[in-house]
Amino acid sequence: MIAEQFPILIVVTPLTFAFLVNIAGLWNRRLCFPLALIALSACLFFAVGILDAVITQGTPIHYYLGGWKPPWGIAYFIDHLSAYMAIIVAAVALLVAIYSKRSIEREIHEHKIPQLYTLFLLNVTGLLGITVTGDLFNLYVLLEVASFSAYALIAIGEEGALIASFRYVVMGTIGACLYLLGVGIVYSMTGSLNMVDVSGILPHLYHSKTIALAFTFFLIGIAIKMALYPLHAWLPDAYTRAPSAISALMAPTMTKVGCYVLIRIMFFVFEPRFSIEYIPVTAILGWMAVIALIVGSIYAIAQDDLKRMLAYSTVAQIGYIVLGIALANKTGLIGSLLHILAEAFTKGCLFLVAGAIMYKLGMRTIGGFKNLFWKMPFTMIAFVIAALSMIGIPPTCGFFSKLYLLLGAVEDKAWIFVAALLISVVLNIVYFFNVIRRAFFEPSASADARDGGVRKGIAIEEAPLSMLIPIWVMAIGIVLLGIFSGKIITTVLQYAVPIGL
Amino acid sequence: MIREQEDIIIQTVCRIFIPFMQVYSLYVLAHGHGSPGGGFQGGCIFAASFVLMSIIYDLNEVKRRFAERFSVFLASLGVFIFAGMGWLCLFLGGNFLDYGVLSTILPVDPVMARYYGIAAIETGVQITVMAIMVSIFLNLLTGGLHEKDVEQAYVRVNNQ
Amino acid sequence: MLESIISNYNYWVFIILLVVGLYSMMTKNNLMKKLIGMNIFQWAIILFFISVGAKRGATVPVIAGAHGHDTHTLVARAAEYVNPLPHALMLTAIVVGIATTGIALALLVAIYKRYNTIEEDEVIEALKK
Amino acid sequence: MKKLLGIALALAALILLLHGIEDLPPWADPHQPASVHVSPRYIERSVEETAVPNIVTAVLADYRGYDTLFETAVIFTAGVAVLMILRRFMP
Repeated sequence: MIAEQFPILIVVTPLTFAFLVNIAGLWNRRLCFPLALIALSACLFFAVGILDAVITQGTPIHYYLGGWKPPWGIAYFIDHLSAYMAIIVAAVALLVAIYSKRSIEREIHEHKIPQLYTLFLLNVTGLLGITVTGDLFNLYVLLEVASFSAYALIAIGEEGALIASFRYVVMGTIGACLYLLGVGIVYSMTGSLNMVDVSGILPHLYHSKTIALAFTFFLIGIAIKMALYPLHAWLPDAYTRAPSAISALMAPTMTKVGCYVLIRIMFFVFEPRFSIEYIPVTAILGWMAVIALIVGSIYAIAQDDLKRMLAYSTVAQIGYIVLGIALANKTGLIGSLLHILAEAFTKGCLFLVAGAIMYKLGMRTIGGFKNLFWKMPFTMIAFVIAALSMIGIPPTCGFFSKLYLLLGAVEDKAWIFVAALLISVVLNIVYFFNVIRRAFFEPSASADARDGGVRKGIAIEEAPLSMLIPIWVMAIGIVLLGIFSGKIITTVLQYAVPIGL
Repeated sequence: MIREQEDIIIQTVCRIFIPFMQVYSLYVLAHGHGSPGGGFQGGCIFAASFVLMSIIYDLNEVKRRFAERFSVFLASLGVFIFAGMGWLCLFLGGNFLDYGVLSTILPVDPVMARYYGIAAIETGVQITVMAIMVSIFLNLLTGGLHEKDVEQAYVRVNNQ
Repeated sequence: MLESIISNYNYWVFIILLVVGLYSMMTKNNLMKKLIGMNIFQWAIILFFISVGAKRGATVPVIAGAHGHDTHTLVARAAEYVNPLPHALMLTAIVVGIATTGIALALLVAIYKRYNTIEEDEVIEALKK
Repeated sequence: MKKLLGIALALAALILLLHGIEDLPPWADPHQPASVHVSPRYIERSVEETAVPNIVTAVLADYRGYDTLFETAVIFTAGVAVLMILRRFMP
C-alpha cells in the first residue's frame, strides 16, 4: 500500500521538511540539522524502495498526481534510469548533509543556518523531482526550484560569490528559458506535455523544421545547465566561491542531473533515430565533448586553488559523460551512466576533502600543502583513492566507467575519441599527481622536517569525525562500486538504455 | 520613505484605501473559482497594501505590523497548507493532491470536494505570496538591516 | 506571403522581443540592464505561450452561468473557449519570472553595497585587488 | 569584442527562429494541435469534474495542481533566498 506512494513521497518529504526546518529555526536553531537529516534519510530509503520496485517489476512505474490520467494530469514515469539517478542524488545529499554540520558552523553566520538547511532541502527536492517526473513543464518548474536554491546557496560564499552567483542567475535563466521555449514549441506542435504522449506523437513530425528548432533549444538550454564546454563560464567561479559543503552538494548532483535530462530528452522524448539521423546532433555533441575534456583538463592543470582545479575537472568530466551519450551505442551509454555514478562519488569525495582542508588550514592553495599527509593522514588517503578513481586505476569505479567509454568508442571505430580519452587520462594524472606530490613528497622548509628526512614533530590534526565519516563512506563507496560495477550493469543499467540503440 | 513632514492628504486618502485593498484581495481570492483571480493575484494585491503603507507612513510602521519572524512563519505556513492538503489526501487513501477523497471527511460529493480542495490550496498560495512579497520588498528596501538596527541605519544615512 | 506574415504577427513580436532580450543580456555592462534584458527574454516566451493558446472566435475560459450545483446538464463546447492550459502554465512561469527578478535584485543590492557599483567590469576590477 | 559576440549571437538566434517557425500552426487557428489534443477535455468537463467554472483555476489547482505546489515552492525559495543573501545582523 505505502510502497505505491514512494514515487511521490521521495519528492514531497524533503519539500515538507523544508518548511518545517524554516519554522523550527524560528524556535530553536539546533533543530534544523536533525530535521534535515531525517528528511534526507527518508529520501534515501524511498529511493532504495523505488529502485527495488522497478527491478522486481521490470517495467516502468506510473504515478498519477491528483488521480488524473495522463495526458490531462501530471504523471510520474519511473524507469530504471530515473530510479538510478534518484538513488545517486539521495545518497550524495545525505552524506553531504552529515558533513555540512561542522563546516557550515565555521563558514556561515549562525542566524542563517535555518535558511541554509531550508534551501539545501529545496535543492534536493528539485533534483529528485527532476529525476522522477514524466512531464515536460513540471520538469521546468522543478529545474527552477533547484536552480533558485543553488543561486542563493552560492551567493553566501566567500568574497566574489555575489558576482559569480549573479552570472549564474543570468546564464541559468537563459538556459531554463530556452528549455521552456522548447517545451512551448513542442506543445504548439503536438498539444501535449506528457513525455510518453509526446514521444508517441512526435515521429510524425520529425521532418518539420520547427521540431528541429525545439530540439536545438532543448539542447542549448540543458547544455547551459550542465555546463558543457563553451557554455561552462558560470561554473568555475560559482563552485569555487560557494561554501565548501555546498560545492560538494552541487558539483556531484546538479550537473549530473542535467546530463540525465539530456539523455531523457534525446533518447526518450525524441527517439534515438531522430537524434542520430535527422539532425547530426550526436556528431556535434561528440566534438564538443572532446574539446570539453581536453580543455577542461588543461585549465585544471593551470590552477593553484584546489577547489578551482576540481571545478575545471568537473567541466572535463561532463565531457566524458557527454562523449558517452554522443557515441549513441549501448556500451558507450552504459559507460556514460556508470561515469555519472563514479563522478558523483569521486567529485563529492574530492570536494569534501577540499572542505576538510579548508576547515583545518583555512586555505586551499595547492602550493601550501606541504606535509599535509602527516597532518591529515585519513583525509589525504581518501583523497588519493578518489584521485585514483578520477585517473582510472583498476579497482575503482572510475576505471570501469572509462573502460566502457573506451570500448564504446572502439565499437564505433571513432579513433579520435579513443585518442582523446587516452590523452585526458594522462592530463588527469598530471593535475592530481601535482597535488599528491606537494602533500606527500615535498618536505616542509621548517627545521624538524630537514632533520634527517624524518618527519617528526608534525602533530596529527585531523578533521572532526562528522566530516571524516562521509569522506570515508564515499572513498570506500568508490572502491566497492568499482568491484560491483558488473552487478550494477546487469541489474540496472542494461535496462536503463533506451530502446533503439 | 522617510520625511520630516507627513503629507496629511496622502495619509488620509491612503488610510481609507488600505482596508479596501485588503478586502478586495480577499474578494479576488474567493472569486477565483468563478472569475479571473485566485491565490497569486490576491496575495499580490494584499502585499501591495503593505507597500502602500510603507510609502505613506514609514518603514517601521510596516515592520511593527509585519515582523520578520511573522512573515517567515506565514510563508512556511502557506506552503504547508498546500502540501498538507496533499498529505491529507494521501492519508485518506487517494493519490497526492487527489481532492476527490476529501468527500470522506466533508459532507459533500467528490466533485464538490474538489471545489473545496481548490479553495483551500488557493488560500495557502495567497498567504505565502503575501508574506514573501512583503518580505522581499522590505529586504530590498532596507538592504537587509532589520528591526532595531533600522533606526540607527536611517540616522546614519540622514546624517551623511 | 505578406498575408501570412501579417496574420502571424504574434510570433514576429515574440521573436523581436526574444532577440532584444538576448542581445541586451549579452552585451550590456550594467548589471541592472542585464537583468532588464533577462526579463524581456522571459516575457517574450510568455507571450509565445499565450499566442499558442489563442483560438479564433473563442472567448475567455470561464464558463458562463455554471456557478453552483445543478450544472451537470451544461454543455461547453471546446470551440467556444480559448485553450486554458497555456494560461495556467504561464501563471506558473510568471511566478518563476518574479522569483528570478527578486533574487537577481537582491544580488544587485548586495553587490552595490559591497563594491559601490553595478558595472560589471568595475566589480571585476575591484575583485582583482 | 563582447558587443560583436552579442550581436552575432542575437543574429544567429534571429535567423534560427525565422527559419524554424515556418512550420508552426497559423496563429489562432481553432484546429491547431494545441487546441484539439488535450485541452478540449478541460473545457468540456471541468465543470462536471471539479465544479469550478473558471477553467484556468481548475487546470491550475486541480488537473495540474502539482505544478502549482512547486510554483508556490519557487516563490517561497525566492523569499528565503532574498533573506539569505541580503540579511545582515548587527553584532
